[in-house]
Amino acid sequence: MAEEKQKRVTDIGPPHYEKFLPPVIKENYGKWKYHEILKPGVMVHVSESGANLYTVRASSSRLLSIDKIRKYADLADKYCDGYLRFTSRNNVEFLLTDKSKIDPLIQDLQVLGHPVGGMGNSISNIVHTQGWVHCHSAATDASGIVKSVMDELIEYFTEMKLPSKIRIALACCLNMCGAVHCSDIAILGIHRRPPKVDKSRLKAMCEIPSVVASCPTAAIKPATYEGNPSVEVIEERCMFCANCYTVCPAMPLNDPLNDGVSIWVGGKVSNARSEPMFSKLAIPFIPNNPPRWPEVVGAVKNLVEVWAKNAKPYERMGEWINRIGWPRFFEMTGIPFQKEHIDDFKHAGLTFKRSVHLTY
Amino acid sequence: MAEEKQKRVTDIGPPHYEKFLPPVIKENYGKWKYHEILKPGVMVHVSESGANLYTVRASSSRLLSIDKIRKYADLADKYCDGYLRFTSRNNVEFLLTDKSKIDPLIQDLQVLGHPVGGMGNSISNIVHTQGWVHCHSAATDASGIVKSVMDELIEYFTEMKLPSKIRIALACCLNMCGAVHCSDIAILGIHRRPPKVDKSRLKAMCEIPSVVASCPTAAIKPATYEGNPSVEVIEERCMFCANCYTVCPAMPLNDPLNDGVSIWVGGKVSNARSEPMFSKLAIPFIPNNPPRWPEVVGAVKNLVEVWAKNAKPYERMGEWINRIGWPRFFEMTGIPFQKEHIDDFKHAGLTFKRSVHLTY
Amino acid sequence: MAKEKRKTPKLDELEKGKWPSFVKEIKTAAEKNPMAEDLLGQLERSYEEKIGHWKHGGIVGVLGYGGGVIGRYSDLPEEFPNVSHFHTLRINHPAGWFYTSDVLRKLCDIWEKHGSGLTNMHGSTGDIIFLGTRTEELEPVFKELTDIGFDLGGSGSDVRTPSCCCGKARCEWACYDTMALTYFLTMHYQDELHRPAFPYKWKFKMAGCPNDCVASIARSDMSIIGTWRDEIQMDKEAVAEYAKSGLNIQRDVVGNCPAKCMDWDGKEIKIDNKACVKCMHCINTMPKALSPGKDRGACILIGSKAPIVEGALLSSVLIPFIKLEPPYTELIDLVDRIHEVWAENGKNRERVGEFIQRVGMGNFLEAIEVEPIPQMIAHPRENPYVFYEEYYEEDGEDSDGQEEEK
Amino acid sequence: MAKEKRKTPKLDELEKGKWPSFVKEIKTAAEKNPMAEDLLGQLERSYEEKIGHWKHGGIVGVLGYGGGVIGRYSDLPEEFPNVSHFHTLRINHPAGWFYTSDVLRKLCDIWEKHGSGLTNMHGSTGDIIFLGTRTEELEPVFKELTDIGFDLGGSGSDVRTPSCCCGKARCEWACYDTMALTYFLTMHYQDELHRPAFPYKWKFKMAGCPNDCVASIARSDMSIIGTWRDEIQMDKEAVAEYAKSGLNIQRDVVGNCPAKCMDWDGKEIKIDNKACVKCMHCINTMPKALSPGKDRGACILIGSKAPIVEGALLSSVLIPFIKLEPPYTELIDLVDRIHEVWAENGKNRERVGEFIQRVGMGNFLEAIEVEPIPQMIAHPRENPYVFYEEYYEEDGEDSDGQEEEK
Ligand code: SRM
Ligand code: SRM
Ligand code: SRM
Ligand code: SRM
Ligand code: SF4
Ligand code: SF4
Ligand code: SF4
Ligand code: SF4
Ligand code: SF4
Ligand code: SF4
Ligand code: SF4
Ligand code: SF4
Repeated sequence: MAEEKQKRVTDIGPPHYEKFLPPVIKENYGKWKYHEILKPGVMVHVSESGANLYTVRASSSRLLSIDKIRKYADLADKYCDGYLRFTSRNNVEFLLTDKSKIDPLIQDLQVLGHPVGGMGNSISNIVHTQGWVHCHSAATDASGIVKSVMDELIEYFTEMKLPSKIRIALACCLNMCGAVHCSDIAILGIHRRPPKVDKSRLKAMCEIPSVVASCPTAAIKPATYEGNPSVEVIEERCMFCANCYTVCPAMPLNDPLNDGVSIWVGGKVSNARSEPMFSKLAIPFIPNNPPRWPEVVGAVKNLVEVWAKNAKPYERMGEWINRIGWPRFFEMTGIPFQKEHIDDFKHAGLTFKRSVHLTY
Repeated sequence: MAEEKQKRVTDIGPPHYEKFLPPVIKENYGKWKYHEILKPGVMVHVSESGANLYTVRASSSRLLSIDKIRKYADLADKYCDGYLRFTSRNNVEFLLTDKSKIDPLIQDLQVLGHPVGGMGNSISNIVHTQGWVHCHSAATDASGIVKSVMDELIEYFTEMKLPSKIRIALACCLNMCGAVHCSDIAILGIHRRPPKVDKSRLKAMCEIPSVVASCPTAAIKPATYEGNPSVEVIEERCMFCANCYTVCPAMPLNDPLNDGVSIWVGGKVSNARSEPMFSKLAIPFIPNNPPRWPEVVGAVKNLVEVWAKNAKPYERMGEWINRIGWPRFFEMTGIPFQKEHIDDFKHAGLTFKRSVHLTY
Repeated sequence: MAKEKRKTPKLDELEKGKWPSFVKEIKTAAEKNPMAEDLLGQLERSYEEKIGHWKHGGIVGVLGYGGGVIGRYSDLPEEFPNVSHFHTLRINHPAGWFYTSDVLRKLCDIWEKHGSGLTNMHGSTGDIIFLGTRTEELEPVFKELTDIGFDLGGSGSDVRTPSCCCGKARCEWACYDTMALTYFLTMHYQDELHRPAFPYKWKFKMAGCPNDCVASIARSDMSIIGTWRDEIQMDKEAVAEYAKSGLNIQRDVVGNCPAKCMDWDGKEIKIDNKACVKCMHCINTMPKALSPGKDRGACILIGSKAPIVEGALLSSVLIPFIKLEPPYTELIDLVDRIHEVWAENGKNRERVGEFIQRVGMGNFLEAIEVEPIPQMIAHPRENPYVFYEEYYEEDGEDSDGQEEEK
Repeated sequence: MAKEKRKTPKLDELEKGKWPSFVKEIKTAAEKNPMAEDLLGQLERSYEEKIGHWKHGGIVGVLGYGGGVIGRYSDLPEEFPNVSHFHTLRINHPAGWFYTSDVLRKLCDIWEKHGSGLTNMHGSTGDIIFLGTRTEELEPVFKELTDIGFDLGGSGSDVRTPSCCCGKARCEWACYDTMALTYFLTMHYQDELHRPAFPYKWKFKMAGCPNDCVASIARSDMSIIGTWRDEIQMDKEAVAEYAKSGLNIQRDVVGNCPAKCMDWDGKEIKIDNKACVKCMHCINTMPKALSPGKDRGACILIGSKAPIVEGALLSSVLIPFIKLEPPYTELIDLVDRIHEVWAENGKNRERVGEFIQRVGMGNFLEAIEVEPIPQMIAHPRENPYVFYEEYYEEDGEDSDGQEEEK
């Protein structure tokens, strides 16, 4: 043991996943035949061997204390021999073989404050990022908005009453960690004020040529400030991408008055039916209004509900909009159409309406 | 009269069209109820008043001698009180009220060498441009290819045996007079050699700054030649657009060895069914082979016939390809797929296949 | 002309075959006209050498006009002296390309006297093209043209000769009077047509319905395409007759409706007109039974052009629906605002479509005082790069939420 | 810790409601942990002031690794000294995010000792995130992690932690073993994962079928998506049962098939498998009756990323179909060729998708020695601007038609 301690172990990679697979999965790995959603948050996978695997999916805040993780572990021990997993949308899933344990588990999860659901035609967890909890770049908080929106939409998580799945995601700045750019509804933190150059300290903190080069619109030019090399921002050219800030801390864009949230709609990732699509701008700007961002919550709820009421079965947000057209979308959701909706970036011309296929 | 001769008349515009409308049109202007194609090249328009207008559409080479125009005039006098028109695709149309005169007119047109057709589900005249007959920019001839292709495809003009209309167009250089960029099949003259700078004479003939500015890829830079200001072309950057030549005669791209023809498919203009579409590259390069460009003729014929055999009724070339997919298109037409087919211009990324919707 | 007959073995090949032969046309003209004769010779040379023999045109024209003539000179003037000058005239055609035999003969007479005797009926923009003459003939041709009521068309950075489909003259689907509007615009913009003063060319094309028989959406800076706002008109009996006559209504009509808004129960067609996108397909297939609605007008689109040099553009919706009746005041006001903004801010050789892309559609709309509406776009932006023009300052004023220009 | 309880009226609002509360999590941790306590305080301040209070991270990490730790410092270190350092560790998760209660408890124990007691399960890339600790704790955490068999994940310009859907472990549709491949790639590229040496980040994401439950097509430089080449497997009896149970097969299944290649006559489904684009929809709606074919593998796509700064990209097809079995030689060879070309020619902070757009897909394919095929494109180019690399010279050689480099 003593010598082992000396040797610094590196590059071992993660543990092999097999260590963590319950026996029913090991035995039926690659042999699943079909699945069925039994009720909200509960599904069964049936193997060629006849074996059944029950999955109970519970909501999670993603930001978890070790205390909570230990409680998950306790539940896993109690109901499923200690096996559990997390999903690609940060829910937690308990993997059972004994059907009779499903309801007691759900009961315990409810008590713990983690409602079960998010399967089938529902709203699953909101994929999100750090926000004011950990990131220097954030134009808004992440967890607070997610909590506020999901509190309001919880019925769509715990029930399956929507036309299809709907994926909501949030990113707290244009870097878009979490790839919100292909979501049915994306909530995106945006800056709207050019970087305030920390003129005197810039030279010390950053390399001027890379700061200048970082700007995609050539809005940054070298300048001198009190005899020292620094930079200047041509404000009309700034599109608030914060790329300069990523390479140089002396170019902050964060600004309480001008930061806020934009809402995007109609993206998808799956290849089911239609090809993957980017989300498109629905609401250019909503000011930050913590702690519960009521305007953002209201906007998202409105979008969900107008879609839910009007979409055909299996029709994702973007598929629905493609069928009815954007003019009808703006009309039905009551969102005002503005200059900002019209693309003026690289491919703008391709987003214009280049036919007379119109409704009146 | 003598004084009138003195006064130089300008800005009178064209004659009013009413002067040239036959009585049946004047009387039924805006009152047409429906039309029917009676046979290839012949249709009738029926008015609310019950009046009938028969149109006989004859092919034309567009490049017409006054001799031929006079012959048209004679036919118009003989069959339709002197009224005729030309179409937006350069055919000539005789406007009759007496049904019994249709066949004799067709007979006379046949003798004159102008077969009747081009209506309904047919190939109409090939819209084209000047070529070696009149333009300094031409990478190929226009009239010669059109003649050669139409000689081969004449049956599709004189009969109506295609799934839908098919529009062929030709432009002799990238300026694309005639807007071939939205045709079912486009034949496009292309240069493939960078401009050969006439170094010694450039200064005398052109403004150097505008020559440099004319290049979209910044391939042209100022240079000196034997002490005189001139320009130099960075050949790897040249995409053979000839914009420099348009602004400066000392930058010719014409080159017998490297000029030739490319073939494009699947564009359309009408809003019928699908929205208008651009044509897409089918065959990057075929060398010029006058007088009859057999390779071009063969390629066009192959495209027409593969489409004709496989498209559903009313399916234009581009609609057919959209249904079967480009991989099948290349397979069925036997055209080899090459690097050149893949876009690398401004919006290239949008033309890549961004889904796994694939067939095997 | 007393020369022995020129040998043109290559071109002779193009006299064969069933399609009308342009070589025969040139030969016919060449019988009487030395220009046509030398054109034949030079063209044969091009066919041998696989290269054109024309030089860049110089600036030639008629007095007081900046356009309408394309200068052209042979680069083999010694061999082909009669095409050493070979300029073309663009002559503004009558809207819809209707003629009488009489007026055609008059045009021919002029060209017999003053030019090569060769023409294009018509050029791609729509003009009558008189193909090939000498500089000194330009004024006489012009004089004789105006004598018979014709005038030159556009070239250079001006309003180009507007053109249109035959519209109400011969088509049941025309939703507005294309020929009347074409004539009106041509006359209204005579000055702009003859005296180039724009950053680049400006083309108007008028189509009576979404079939767009004049390809306006692909090749005009302003495309005016007829359409309607109310319900497709239907003659139920005629529908039944089409069905009887063997038209597969389900597969070929209903099945091709892009809006999927048609229904056929074997007896009747039902159309959900709110959803119909006015594509024309069903009407095209059943002209006796269906026709555009009664509330007709046009959609105005902007900005198409050929690819040089930023890539081709299709026109895009600017005004989804407008009634088009004389005196066309609303349209003219709109065009004038656009011309003003573009003329003032466009770069040299920048078409209006490119200009819009450069300055941004939103800014363009603001400048021409047109409200942005979702009908103008295929979809809203996908990228988050919005150029907000204003932000809040941190003093008292702004915390009240007042916006200020920075 | 002996301080009186901090007041957080704003955050307290977020303890209400039915959705799990992250504030409760922070408060729970704060009860025992001063870092979490100060995080709460600083976050409350952010909620009051509507602005974050973190400074740009410096470069911190563990010995010999270039990634895996995100440095973070408070800009209010005097007020919140316990978050003056608040670095996160990215810990490479086990493929598929499966755990035992046992191993989770071990992870918690480590984080209790050395960090804030707060985590993300998981980060957007897939890592276990240990949220907030001091620089001096990094090595001890790392040591204890490796003791229990864990290692750090990626950050910076390296291979990022690969992630995947649960695949064959729990899904009947997995067309290849996503978890096995993820583990293999993670282990194979350990060096590239821990020591940034690329122009920018490189992400792998593995999805077992076209449903893409790990959003790989939207956010990975290489997206590996399972698919099949042969016929959809069908259980006819199960189809009949779905019909009986009330599923509207015509409207909801057949009517939504993007390839329009299904036919339902009220009794049987027929699929034209040559035309099927493998979208999964019909299978998704009838999992008991339909499933992917037997000839399974994956499609390899390249180049997606978030919008900074040239606009977002979706991955595009590179290899339409590949069999994916150990030792994955063909795949690794391909990846290595791409890495080589990109590492050598990519600009700083240029993702591979942007690199491809800059140099041109055609040139990229040539460099990585992959044949261009039409499956890679949605459609061929629309613009005529082809960069031909060769032309003929006029000497004897070339008139024979021999191509020469210029
Ligand atoms: C004569 C005609 C072709 C024909 O045979 O029909 C023609 C001929 C020329 N066009 Fe054109 N264009 C002609 C219709 C067009 C069209 C079609 C249309 O107007 O509907 C287009 C595409 C639509 C558009 O405007 O985008 C067209 C797009 C161009 C361009 C590219 C402009 C652009 O912005 O992309 C150029 C280059 C330029 O302007 O420098 C050009 C330039 C030229 C020039 C002047 C050559 C030059 O580089 O200076 C050609 C003179 C040829 C000659 O010697 O006679 N021509 N040109 C057409 C005019 C006849 C008429 O007035 O009726
Ligand atoms: C005469 C002409 C207009 C003119 O003022 O000169 C014309 C006349 C008619 N067009 Fe057209 N079109 C004419 C050029 C066009 C063009 C423009 C072009 O080809 O450059 C188009 C757009 C082509 C495209 O999409 O690329 C055009 C797209 C149509 C369509 C839509 C076809 C489609 O399914 O996409 C129809 C509807 C139909 O044919 O059923 C149509 C229908 C018609 C009708 C039936 C309209 C009517 O009721 O009179 C006319 C006879 C059709 C025929 O020829 O079969 N016309 N038509 C043009 C004849 C050109 C020629 O000589 O062939
Ligand atoms: C922690 C995490 C967000 C989260 O809460 O889950 C994250 C956090 C950051 N990301 Fe990210 N990214 C995270 C997943 C992503 C993803 C999603 C993914 O990997 O699937 C994306 C979009 C996909 C992509 O790569 O394009 C993403 C796209 C970015 C970008 C834009 C990169 C681009 O090429 O467009 C940046 C900016 C940069 O790299 O300079 C960025 C930069 C950052 C930085 C390092 C901020 C910066 O500017 O230096 C953030 C540190 C926050 C912090 O204080 O902890 N992050 N980032 C995710 C990593 C956790 C993990 O390892 O599991
Ligand atoms: C557990 C999880 C994979 C994992 O390894 O973690 C998963 C599991 C399943 N997915 Fe998924 N998907 C999971 C994320 C995704 C994602 C990724 C995402 O949301 O970020 C997508 C792409 C979403 C998009 O297009 O934007 C996704 C698109 C689908 C689809 C296609 C839905 C559609 O119609 O577009 C199906 C098919 C279906 O549901 O019928 C599907 C189906 C399924 C099935 C039925 C597959 C199976 O047979 O087991 C699983 C249960 C579905 C359910 O929850 O209703 N899964 N699925 C992920 C659960 C996330 C969560 O907690 O909610
Ligand atoms: S989206 Fe922006 S603010 Fe949010 S975690 Fe990522 S980089 Fe930070
Ligand atoms: S935020 Fe973006 S656009 Fe603005 S100055 Fe910085 S890099 Fe340039
Ligand atoms: S396409 Fe080119 S070569 Fe042909 S007429 Fe137009 S400008 Fe001249
Ligand atoms: S042909 Fe075009 S790309 Fe080539 S040098 Fe001239 S302007 Fe530049
Ligand atoms: S565009 Fe419409 S109105 Fe004009 S001729 Fe064509 S079909 Fe008739
Ligand atoms: S006009 Fe077109 S969209 Fe409208 S009903 Fe007819 S086919 Fe459908
Ligand atoms: S991507 Fe396909 S294989 Fe993987 S979990 Fe989702 S449905 Fe199953
Ligand atoms: S997988 Fe998709 S494309 Fe194939 S048959 Fe099923 S629904 Fe149609």
